[in-house]
Amino acid sequence: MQERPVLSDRQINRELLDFVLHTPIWFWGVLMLLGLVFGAGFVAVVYLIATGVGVWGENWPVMWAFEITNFVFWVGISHAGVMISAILRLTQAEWRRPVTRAAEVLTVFALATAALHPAVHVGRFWRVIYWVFPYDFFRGIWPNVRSPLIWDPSAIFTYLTGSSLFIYSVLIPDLAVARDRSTGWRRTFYGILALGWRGNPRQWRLQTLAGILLSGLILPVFVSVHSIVSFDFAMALVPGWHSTVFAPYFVIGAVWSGVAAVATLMAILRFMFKLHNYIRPDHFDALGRLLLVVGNAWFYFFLLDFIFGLYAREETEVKIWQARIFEWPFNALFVIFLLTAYILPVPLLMMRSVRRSVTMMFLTSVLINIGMWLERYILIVPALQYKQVLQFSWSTYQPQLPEWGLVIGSFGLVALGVFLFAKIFPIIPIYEQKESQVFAAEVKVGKVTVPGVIRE
Amino acid sequence: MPRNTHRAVHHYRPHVITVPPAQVVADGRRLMRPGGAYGLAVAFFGLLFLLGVVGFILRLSGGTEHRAGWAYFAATIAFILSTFQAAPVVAVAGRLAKGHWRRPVARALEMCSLAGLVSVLMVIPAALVLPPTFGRPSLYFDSPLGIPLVWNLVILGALFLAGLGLVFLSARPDRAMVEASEGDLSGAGAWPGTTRQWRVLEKGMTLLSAFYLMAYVGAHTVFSTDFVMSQVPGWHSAIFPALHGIDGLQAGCATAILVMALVRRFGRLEAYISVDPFWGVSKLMLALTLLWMYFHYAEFLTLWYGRTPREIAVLTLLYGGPYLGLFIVEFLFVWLIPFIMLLIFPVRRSIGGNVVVALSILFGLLLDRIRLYSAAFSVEDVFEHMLETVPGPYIPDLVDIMILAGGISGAVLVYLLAVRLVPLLALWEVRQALLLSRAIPYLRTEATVVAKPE
Amino acid sequence: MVVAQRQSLLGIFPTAEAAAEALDELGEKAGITPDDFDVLTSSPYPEGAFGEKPVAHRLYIFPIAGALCGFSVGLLLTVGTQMAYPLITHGKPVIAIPAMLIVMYEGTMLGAILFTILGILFESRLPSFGVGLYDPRISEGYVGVVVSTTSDKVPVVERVMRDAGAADVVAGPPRGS
Amino acid sequence: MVQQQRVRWGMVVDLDRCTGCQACVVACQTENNLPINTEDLFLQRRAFEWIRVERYWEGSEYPDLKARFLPMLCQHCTNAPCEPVCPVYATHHDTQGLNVQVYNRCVGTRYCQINCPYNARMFNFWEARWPESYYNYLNPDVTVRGRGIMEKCTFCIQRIRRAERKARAEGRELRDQEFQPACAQACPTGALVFGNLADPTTRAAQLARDRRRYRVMESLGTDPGVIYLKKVDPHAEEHA
Repeated sequence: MQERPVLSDRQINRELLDFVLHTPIWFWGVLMLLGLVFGAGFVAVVYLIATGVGVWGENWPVMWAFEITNFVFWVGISHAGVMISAILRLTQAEWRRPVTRAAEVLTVFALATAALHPAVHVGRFWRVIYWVFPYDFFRGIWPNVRSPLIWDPSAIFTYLTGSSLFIYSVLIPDLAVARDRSTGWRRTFYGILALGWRGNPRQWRLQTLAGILLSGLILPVFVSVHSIVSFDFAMALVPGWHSTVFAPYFVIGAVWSGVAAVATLMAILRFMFKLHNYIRPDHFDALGRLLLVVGNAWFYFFLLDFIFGLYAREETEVKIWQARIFEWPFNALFVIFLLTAYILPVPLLMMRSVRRSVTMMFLTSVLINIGMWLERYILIVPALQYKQVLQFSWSTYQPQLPEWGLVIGSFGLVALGVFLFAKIFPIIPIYEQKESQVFAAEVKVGKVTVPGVIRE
Repeated sequence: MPRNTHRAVHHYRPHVITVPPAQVVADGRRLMRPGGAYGLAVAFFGLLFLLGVVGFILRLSGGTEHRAGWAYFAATIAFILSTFQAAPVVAVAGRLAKGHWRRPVARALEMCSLAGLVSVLMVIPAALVLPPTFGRPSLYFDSPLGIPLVWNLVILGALFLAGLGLVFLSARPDRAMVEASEGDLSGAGAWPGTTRQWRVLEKGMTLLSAFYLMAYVGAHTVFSTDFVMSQVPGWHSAIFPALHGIDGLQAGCATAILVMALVRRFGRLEAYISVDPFWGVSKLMLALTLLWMYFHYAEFLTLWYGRTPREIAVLTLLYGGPYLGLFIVEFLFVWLIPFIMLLIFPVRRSIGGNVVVALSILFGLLLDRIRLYSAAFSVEDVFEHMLETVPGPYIPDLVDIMILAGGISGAVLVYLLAVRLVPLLALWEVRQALLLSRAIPYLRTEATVVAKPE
Repeated sequence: MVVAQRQSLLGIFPTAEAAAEALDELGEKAGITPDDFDVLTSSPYPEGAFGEKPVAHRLYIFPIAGALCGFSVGLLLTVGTQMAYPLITHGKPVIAIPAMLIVMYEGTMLGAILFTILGILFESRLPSFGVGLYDPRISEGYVGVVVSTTSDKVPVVERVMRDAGAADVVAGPPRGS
Repeated sequence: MVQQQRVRWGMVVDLDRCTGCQACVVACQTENNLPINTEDLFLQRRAFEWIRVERYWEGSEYPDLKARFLPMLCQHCTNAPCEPVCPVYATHHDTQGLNVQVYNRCVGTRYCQINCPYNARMFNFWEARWPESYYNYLNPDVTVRGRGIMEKCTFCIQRIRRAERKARAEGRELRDQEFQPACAQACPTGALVFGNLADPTTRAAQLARDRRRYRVMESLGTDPGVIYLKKVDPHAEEHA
């Protein structure tokens, strides 16, 4: 927190609202590109629903593959928002200020994309929505609340409404600023959304309280969502899956890949919108230190799952781990996974120079997310292929083109969502920047003045 | 002309230590020369410790084939590991996260790790009682080097040494200050206090803190797997070591609050330790109480949902069958009471409320350790594929109680003896806090400024 | 007894110190107590920075009420539906509490979050359309001081504000108190 | 939880009589309107076999090389792991001990197939197509399933219900061996015996008490409804 530029309110308003109020030329180019990528995914999904699940590479023993890997991956990324904004708001860490809203927006769009996957991958898409919805529809039968596949939608629905309302309630002051600065239809649009915000001490006091209280409420929901996603696997009797550590293992894996995704997003935002005054190397340094702690915690839980998977030396468990490590194609993927998820990033993050350079942090975080995608794939598919004691049937699984389309399309959808949100609303919280100017204070220690912060 | 003197009165301000530096050193010297109740306490716990040694000799004479007799011996080690050696993790976490509230209490909590001496000594006979690990699931996969005694000694020894390092590395400047203030300048030569030395001290403390955290996690993993999970056939739940560690951390927070309250009360350190450390540790305790429920529920639900005979047998042994009553009482004390009390905001920000919650958690943890280790040690044949018959509950006899009381009082004794060697207050950290945080007037209200040098 | 007409004035001050000074002056000269002035800022200030009344609110009731409602909905959705149409699966008891705890927990948390959001909007008196005295410059870093006094004191208040360095003073329409 | 019910449909498979001729497989496919298993479907590992004969080889080379056949079908387990995970109750346990598969409610999440340790469930990836002339061979009692639905052996529930209706119409109890599922009916050596295991007088219940009985993957605790009788092998060395 050393070099802290002193910015006037007017400069903060101008810089943070400039992309919202004026549309640069390259905006349409990027929109077209993201639309194209998302379109590929959309076509793949329409083709799937029209012809049936046969177009995918799934076969008899391997009933889940790419779509559930992608589902777990995006639910994992979506936990970045809560991890960063909730925990850092509760501990009042200074470096959370530019990071919180971007992380929460990533949460909402990653979660919405993830929620599409279980709906899309079912055999009869046109029935799944109102079959799973908790309403009788005069069928006389309610959904089976004992099934992990009902826990999933309930948890994701709670988490989606919770975090989107959280974003909106913290966005109101910035909407008031946008209302004051814009003209014409934009002014009425932001005016309605700002609900007549005036900024008196009562409203500000409740904003800070809202931040802390909602973080306290969203944190347990975040932990429950990903542990329920892990219960989809932990509840099944499939030997490679039925292990009790899956709940915390998936949650810490989600945090590991989620915080890395936030680092990637911060680097992209800094590059795209020239936010050098707001996203500074100190923020990447602090994010790197947090990543270091989370990375080691994740590796501990991975070792727990690995050692205690083989602990009982049951025939099928040993066979599955043998397949994961030694048999093609999983042995190559396992090596890449170990390299990209732990062996490369963690030593890199230990070096201060890497943590402070934005490009290195961008590359390390992309590396981590490649590793975490592979980790879920290696967790799901081999366990399904070799799950029989008497080997009734086993077969390898090759992903088909529509599955690749789905995966790439999901990246397009999330990027499109975050990009459009950044166009309509300020992506860096304006009042948090002003608050950091107000709350900044110096403490004279001998001759040097050490920057400090007022603690409420 | 009456100015508009309406001050915001009742708003909470973080506490700022306003004791002059000279008085800090005087208090440090007073803490190293305790009188009065100190002698009484040392005598009492010393007596109890001797009673424990007698109990140990009686148990040893009874031989080691009857494994169930040693359940309470292992439960005592687990209790010390989960309370005394977990309390420093709270201070260490505060140091790594650069929390401001930890400065006055860091030393008092890190000294709890010295109780590791007792657990290292006690683990030797306990590990010899364990059945051989060859031919049954264990952390060593039938490897010849896999002797529980060796690995437990290594990891518990590492934990104890890390604690020792933490305490005595940061004690050098304090002892130099105290001795300098008493005119005996010989010690001061070893610590001139150059800026380079301070930076090396800070770096060393951070590295030792990280090492202590990892050693703590490793100790819980190895100890709980060898002494509990590998003795129950058919139980291979991968979450159990982490569960054992999280129970320990929750109890560590409870011990931290108890130690802080006692040190504040008997050391008369009200000027240094205000409500802030209690509030900080209380928030951590609430989070860990929720995590306690989360880990236990994850294990229970996965085993309950699977419904294979192997899993149902394990569930009846641990939760349902012989120890159902004990589990209900334990659940009440270790989760229900703390959870409800900690939800109330005034309780979290008070000293009395937190002490009550801490006592309830410690009592609950004692029952938890007794339940786990009695269940694990009372399984006759550990070499079966799965638990055919669920053994009955193990009723402790007088010798067990003596061992339990003796072990715990031994740990307290080590803490009390260390009080004479090292001041309970980390003098240099408190002096650092004096420099870094100050109360300044902000427009019409006061505000506490906390400097962040790093 | 003629009803004293009350009127509110908005003073725009370039810096927070100037606003605090102005409020002190108003306290002495015009006898303005903390009950009848309000401060409009562009970012939160430490509580009591302008000597205003500490904010009294009952936000903590909303999550508790929400949690209770959510829990009961969750209970109905799980135990209620199974008791209505009992179907045996996996040899488990029809009302399998451990499995149903999750949906009840999610309902509780959803209720708590929704009620908290309602509480925040309600307590900060939002959707207050018809924005009162306001000036777009407040979001530029200026500090607005809204004072409501009886009509006869308006010139005194206006003079005090201008002396204390107000960039602009705007008087609102007179209204019956 | 399952109280002592009067009827528990089950099957006894005598491996000593089974020659692996797959007659049961063909009979089942015609009775229950299964789509035709083309070679392409087999290569995709998406074949439809509600009952399949798994073949194992024992011994090393020709003189003492023996083939072992194990007809594998849905075991209708009492603690069926596939039932609790279905989100829409498409599969649940009825009072007659049958694991019921409701095609209308199934949405095709395929979790039940993953959770079935016996791999006895088939998911129809493609729309079922038959040549034009074949349509009048389909069995009217059984629904033709569309794509995206999980299906499995139902112990020919249409025959059970038809026999029950006839018995009720004639006002008498259901007699043993009054009807048989398609596979039991087609088995040339009579290896498959179907009946009410809860009623000790039925032939299936008597066979189920035979000394050679065992159940596949008993350790999983699913309590299956299909009991296998071991193959009698005079010169197989009795390994412990």
